Amino acid sequence: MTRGRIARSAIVGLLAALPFATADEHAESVVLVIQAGRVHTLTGEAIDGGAVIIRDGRIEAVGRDLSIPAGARVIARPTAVVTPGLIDACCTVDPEIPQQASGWPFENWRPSFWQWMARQAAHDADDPDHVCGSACGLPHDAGPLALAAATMSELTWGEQSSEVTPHRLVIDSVNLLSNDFRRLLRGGVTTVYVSADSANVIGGRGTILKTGGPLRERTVRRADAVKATIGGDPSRRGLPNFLPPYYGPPPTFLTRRPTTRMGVEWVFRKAFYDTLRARKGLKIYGADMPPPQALPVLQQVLDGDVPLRIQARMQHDIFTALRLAAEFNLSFALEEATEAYRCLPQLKAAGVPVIFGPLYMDAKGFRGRTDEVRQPRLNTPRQLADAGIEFALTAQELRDEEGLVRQAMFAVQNGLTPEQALRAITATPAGLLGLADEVGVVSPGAAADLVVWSAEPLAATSRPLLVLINGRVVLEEAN
Amino acid sequence: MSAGHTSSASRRGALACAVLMLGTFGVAAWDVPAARGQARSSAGRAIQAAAYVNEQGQMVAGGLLLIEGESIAQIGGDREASEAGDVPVDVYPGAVLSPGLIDCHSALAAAGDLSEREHALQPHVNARDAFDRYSHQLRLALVAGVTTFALAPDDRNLVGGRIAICQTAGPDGWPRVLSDAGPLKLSLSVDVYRPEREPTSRSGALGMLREAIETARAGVPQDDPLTAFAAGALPGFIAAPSGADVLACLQLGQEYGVRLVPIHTRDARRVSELASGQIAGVVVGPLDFSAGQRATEAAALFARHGTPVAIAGGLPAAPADSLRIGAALAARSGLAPAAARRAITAAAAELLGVGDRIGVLRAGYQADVVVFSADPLDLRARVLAVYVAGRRVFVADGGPQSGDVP
Amino acid sequence: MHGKPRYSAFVPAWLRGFVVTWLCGFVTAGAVAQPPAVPPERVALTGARIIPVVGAPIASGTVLVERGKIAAVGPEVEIPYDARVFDVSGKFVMPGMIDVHTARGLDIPNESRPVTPHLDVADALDPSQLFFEDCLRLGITAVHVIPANNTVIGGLGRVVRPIGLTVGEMTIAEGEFLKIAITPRRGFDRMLQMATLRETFLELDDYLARVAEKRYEDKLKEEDKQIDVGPDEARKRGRDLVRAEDVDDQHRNLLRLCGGQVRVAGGPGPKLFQPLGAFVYCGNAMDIALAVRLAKDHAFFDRTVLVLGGECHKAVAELKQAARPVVLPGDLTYRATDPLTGEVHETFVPKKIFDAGLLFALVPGPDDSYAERMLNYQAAQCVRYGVPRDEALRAITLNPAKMLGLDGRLGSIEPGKDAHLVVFSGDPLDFSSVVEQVFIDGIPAYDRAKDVRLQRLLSPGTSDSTAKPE
Amino acid sequence: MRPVAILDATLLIGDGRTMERGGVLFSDGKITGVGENVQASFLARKIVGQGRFVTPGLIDVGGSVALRFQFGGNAATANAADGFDRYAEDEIRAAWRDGVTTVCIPARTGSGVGGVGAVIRLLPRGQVDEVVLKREVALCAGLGLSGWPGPLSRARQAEDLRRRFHAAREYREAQEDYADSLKEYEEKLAERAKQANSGQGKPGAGGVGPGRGTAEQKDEKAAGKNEKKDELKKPAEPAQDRAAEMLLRVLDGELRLWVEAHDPAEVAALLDLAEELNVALVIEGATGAHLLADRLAGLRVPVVLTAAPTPLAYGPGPERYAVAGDAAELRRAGVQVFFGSGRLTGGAPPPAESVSGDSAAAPRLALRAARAAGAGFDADTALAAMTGSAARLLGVERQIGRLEPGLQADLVVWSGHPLAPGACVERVFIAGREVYHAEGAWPEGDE
Repeated sequence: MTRGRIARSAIVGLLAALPFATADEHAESVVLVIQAGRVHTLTGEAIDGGAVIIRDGRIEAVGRDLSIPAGARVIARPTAVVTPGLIDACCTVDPEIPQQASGWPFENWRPSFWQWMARQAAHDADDPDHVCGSACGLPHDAGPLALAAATMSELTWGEQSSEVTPHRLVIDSVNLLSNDFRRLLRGGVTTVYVSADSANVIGGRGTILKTGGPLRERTVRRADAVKATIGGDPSRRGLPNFLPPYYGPPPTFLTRRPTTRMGVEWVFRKAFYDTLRARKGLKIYGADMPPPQALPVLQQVLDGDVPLRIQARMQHDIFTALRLAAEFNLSFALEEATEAYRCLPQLKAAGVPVIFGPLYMDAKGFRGRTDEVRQPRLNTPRQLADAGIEFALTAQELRDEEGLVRQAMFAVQNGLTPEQALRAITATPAGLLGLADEVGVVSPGAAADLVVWSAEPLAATSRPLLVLINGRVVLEEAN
Repeated sequence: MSAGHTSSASRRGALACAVLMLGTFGVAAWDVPAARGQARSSAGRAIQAAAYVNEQGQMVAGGLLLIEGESIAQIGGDREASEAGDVPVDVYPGAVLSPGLIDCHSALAAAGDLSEREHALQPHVNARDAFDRYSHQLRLALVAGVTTFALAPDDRNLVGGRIAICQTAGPDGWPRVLSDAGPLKLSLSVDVYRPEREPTSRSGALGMLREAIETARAGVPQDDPLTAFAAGALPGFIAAPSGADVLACLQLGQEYGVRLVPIHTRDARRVSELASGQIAGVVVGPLDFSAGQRATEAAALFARHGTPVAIAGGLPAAPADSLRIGAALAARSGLAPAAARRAITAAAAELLGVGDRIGVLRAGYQADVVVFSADPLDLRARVLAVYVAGRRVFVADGGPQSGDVP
Repeated sequence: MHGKPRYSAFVPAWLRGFVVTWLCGFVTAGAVAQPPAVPPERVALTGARIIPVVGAPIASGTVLVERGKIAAVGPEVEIPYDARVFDVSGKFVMPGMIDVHTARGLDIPNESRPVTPHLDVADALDPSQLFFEDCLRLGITAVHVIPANNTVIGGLGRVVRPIGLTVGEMTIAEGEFLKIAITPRRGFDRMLQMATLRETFLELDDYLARVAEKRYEDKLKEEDKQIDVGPDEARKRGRDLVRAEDVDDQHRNLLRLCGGQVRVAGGPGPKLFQPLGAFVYCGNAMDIALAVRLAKDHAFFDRTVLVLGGECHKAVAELKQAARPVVLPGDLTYRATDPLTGEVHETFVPKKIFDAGLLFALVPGPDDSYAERMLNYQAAQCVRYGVPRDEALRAITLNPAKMLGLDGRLGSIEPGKDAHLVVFSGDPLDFSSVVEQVFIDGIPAYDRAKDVRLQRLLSPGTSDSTAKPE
Repeated sequence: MRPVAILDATLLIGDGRTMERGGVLFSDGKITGVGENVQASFLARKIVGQGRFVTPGLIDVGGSVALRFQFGGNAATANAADGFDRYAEDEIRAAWRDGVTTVCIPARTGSGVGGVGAVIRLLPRGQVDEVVLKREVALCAGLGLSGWPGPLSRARQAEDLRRRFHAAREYREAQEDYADSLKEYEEKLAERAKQANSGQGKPGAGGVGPGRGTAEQKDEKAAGKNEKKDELKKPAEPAQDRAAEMLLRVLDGELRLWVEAHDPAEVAALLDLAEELNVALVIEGATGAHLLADRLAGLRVPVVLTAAPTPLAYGPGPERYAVAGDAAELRRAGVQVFFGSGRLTGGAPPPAESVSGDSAAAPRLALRAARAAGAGFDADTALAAMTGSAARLLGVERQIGRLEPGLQADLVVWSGHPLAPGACVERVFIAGREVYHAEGAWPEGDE
């Protein structure tokens, strides 16, 4: 299991984190008590009529008949339900879209052709007036230019200059000022793991962020797992390289990508193979060499110091992932895993945790345009639970009413118990991120990331009344 | 041989320390025989006006300015023209003396492109080499009061090269390079990303920058702009239009101790407080009349939290008076008038590293003076005359009442 | 009834027959078992927790259906001996939900020409579309299919039930509404949109004047008289002579929109057609006033339903003044970014509209996927943000029925109404409840246990334990 | 509504005059008194204007505040008032912050005729009728502004405009011909009716008598038909062309022709056109128009100066003609000059709002005028060009534009002279209602 390794890297990460760490002048030495109708602790039974005592941003006590410390600020919501802040273990946050620096004055004021194409594509994709599939977004047979353009600027924000970029950090591409964080907060999500996107075979390192609170305290871990993608995405997002020269733009990085699953798998294998060669002091050579900066990171992945995530949707891709991992003795967590229900015994046997989601009957967006989502199942979470596989639910790019809570509700509608569903968006993802007992539970010593709901969190009619991160109220419903 | 060497011996001595610090000056090409013949003697002259802009950017009554050679000998208060002694006096009744305006990021007089796009890291490029001293744009800028501008590599490279500080006129009457040892130019703007070279994304850009800094630090210290930058000795002007870009600058500063000055910043709302005390300054603009409130108030917000602010003019695509337009817009959006005046003079000079030579009217500084008919912030004010390095290079119709006109 | 638009306007009868037969082939291959065409004589749902929408909920009762109509509802209903009894003890029964505004079910939602009042969605409806199957799954029993928002004047909609092999069989009511868009499609000009609308109606006047003139001349010719007056007078005299068949397809629906009565040279002529209403799409708040002005100018204000975009809540005062029914946007929360601070301000639209006392209907979420189309979830969201439960339920049942003029038939469980019933496993506003059975006109149209596609989606994995990754 | 009095302020009347230490009274949306010693009733809300300047609300002649503009269609019948978003509060507030209370929105277009411009009052959430001060100001067109995404020959555009006017004239001739022939036709009809009445029994008159033989009747009918056709043919009505009618209103002098052009060559082409057609022309944008100042003055063509739009193609844009002194130069030649903010958000390139997130661009009218003043334009004339003269140009001088009893109480209180560097808008009143109040403005009198 990867748990120990993850925990180790967590400590390292925590030390290296905090980009704006200065003197901790923001720490409030305040005692806060939240009284609610019910507290889902996730460590045991739910406590009816319980209270949570928070001191210095941490949970001091939770229970039914607690004595309230003198001078404490008491928030009493007798009908409300308290859960830990929700955790999305594979969230997509608005990437920082770089801006034209100088605007008009210089001759390069003009949005590039790429941007324009991508913007058109993006507009088409979210045009609410187009309600039929064929008019949405980029059709399957969209010109290579449109696809490449989409790849270039907006639909992907991963580094495209190489297929193997584990040395790049996702946090650099995350816009910490994005309003997306507020939308996540409104859905009760307090911790997110932002994964690299699927445009590279081996992409950058994800990051763990809190969604609220002072900017300088948002980063939990700057550089976390390396993300690999097995499947069609890396090749789909590129420009097929068999085009006659007059057909496409001038040669770009996009034209030298793998164009098949074989190629994707080859690039993955080659990267780790070269790492092993380099470790032995042998020269590395041949096509698709990983960039030299990637080798130390891949080395750490091989050593288990940096966790690995693999995104794979279809059964045979999951099998490929398992096979490759076995080949290099890697442990990893599986992302997305649409067809996980077809590989339950294998996943169980390999002890691979699954970060499943989003749950859909008809996929949409970029995902819908791939050919990898033909066989979804609505009750996969239930089956994962029945098979005893550790899994978390994720909403990825979905937000607000469709966000993480909705995913859990949808899972419950299709067979998961509410308890299991709640666990899959709190305690389990916390464990997978190496933050067990830090977030995702309401227990003494944990960070006071709490959501106070108007009713049971997985009831369609409930909403967050109050969200706390590190004991600080970051969202409060105006009365 | 440089333009600076044509001045007197004493001037040369006074400049010695600046020379040491700033490295070599211009090159032989600046020595123009035709101009040399017109070089004036070092005899002093005086300018008299009703008020002047002092070092704090405030307008102060009384403006008698004595020039000796290329430098200001005296500036001040309530003195009479007669006190100037036996020197010619240019009298501008009711006028205001301001330091020469400084555009701290421009493409003025650039011969061709200002970026080499083969690779995103071009630290060895120097914008000095793109300076076209015969460009007709220089005169347009000069008559609008711009005496100094930073010729900067454009925003299309992650590390674009070295900024050269140029003047629209010199002591010999010709435009010149004041210093080719300006800050390093970097960029986080969208223009950096190109399909045919690294980086194509922000994580790639910041990653490359980190690698470059780390590589420069790991190597043997040498006379290299990137090494100096990585060591924190040389400031970097970095195109950082959005708030998130400014955050990235703060992050890099925290990680490596590099001195980054965000430029073209258009959004200060959520970062101006964080930036307080963390950066040497920020360059806002260019601003034009169609700039939104968010862009125009950025200067005021940064200034409110104690960050020095300069305003860029965006010459030559922008109108020649865009520096003053930018300052006026910032002033209307809450920047204090004194700070707004400094933003296009002293603050710009300080951020460019030439704050000890130009930018304020102080004895010993180069005599770059613009005579305005009123407060330079007031767009109704006209430029009456411009002096660069003690030499009057422009005078408007109905200029001085006495003194000689070249 | 003359003047009723026929969906077959452009399709010859023989071809129509062919198309329908052809479609049937697909439908029978579909996943949901097609219901029998004839409903059972009597159906009784017993032991149900009934949400009648009109009147108080019944904790345990029976709904009796006779020949497709609800015959009785209540805690104590005598069940005839020949009734087919469905025991739905402990389950919730509510009226079928109504999707009041959608372009799903059409192949292409809009014609590319700007003014197409002569079109009728009936010509494009494809009974075999998965969309209709999903409707059953979601408990939606009536769908108002109408062209989408991208044409200036779209065409005639139609209310259909999601069962049936032909459009005729699906039809609940023929089109009573034209689609009009005040907001131009993206990239098109707003001023031009209004100019087009104005000119369309002016052109209708011109056209009718010419028809009247022609009619008068023809009449004289028939009587073998010579023309005795100039065109203006001829138009006045011909006004009353215009017959329904004189009005061509292009103008018929426009005339019906304006009330169906000929108006030429300032005077009223005969009333030729039943009037049509309009679903007017207003994407922005500024469009409300334009829509109201247009509708009043052309006498269809009383038959107007406003289809709102997210921003329209800003014009709530105007909406209140207009007091017309409104269809809310699928995205119930409106988010606006403050241009200065960059902060997002959120408004929950239904609450605001409810507070203004307007008749409103909810439509499915903005997205195409199954999960987004649950109308009961939309209603649950309304309850989440403070709309009373009854009102939220009405917004997906009775209110849309009222807008469509079908509240005598649909929208509640009351004796005499069409038997559109949905059986939920639990409270419909609880997300975990699922639709178990659907009855449309008494026909058991859907049974979750027999939903092949859903069952497949819920089937256990087909993972082959012998397959190994290596 | 409680009357309001602003006392002891410097009044800039709006026609170039200044009144030191004057007062303005207004109630019920109208100005009731202006003068050095106006008497405020004890009921009035008094605002002490010490050191403050009061101007009429500025008029952005040629702006785009809250205009939901896409590529204009080539539709003369479109109206800019339909494109004004009364609910675009952010943009409207940005305009107030700059002292602008009224905007003339031309129905701009890339090229060709865009529609009819309107004068809009920036009332907060006002009803349509209140907001639209004047629905038809001028027929608007653009020249040389398209070219993206598909390039169009700029040379063709002026010629196209010219042809449209000529086509409109032809249309009128056709209409007049029709009217003439219709009259003739009707007269003949009347004559025939008279004849028919007088000679009831005359054979061969074509009247229908009962009891004729069928064959005979047929023959006669046929003959009669032929006869009818020969003698009395209903004239064919030409198809109605509302766009041409709109153009005719320009030719008749009812509407001005308002053209946006940013290139001296195009301005020259327009002047030729105006001379040829004898229409009242307004040129908006007018980058480089100062090169043609004398011709403009000779033809009495007013000029609305707006910034050159972002260039639509690579290469030197019209901004190469932009000089700060153009206003002054035009004025010296005797041209009437006005100031507008132009296309604030820019029409042509794909929307950039997602990138910059800054849609609250402001008109900056006062600063634009100040800059012109710096280059030699008379400051008082500049103020009038944004208030009184502008109202006269737009034909709304009876409602707004000056501080004068009887006019609408649209006024702005500035912390300093509007053209001075640090001057800020402190209060804005529209129709007597205070719609904007800057934070930290000075304490009031006896409030």
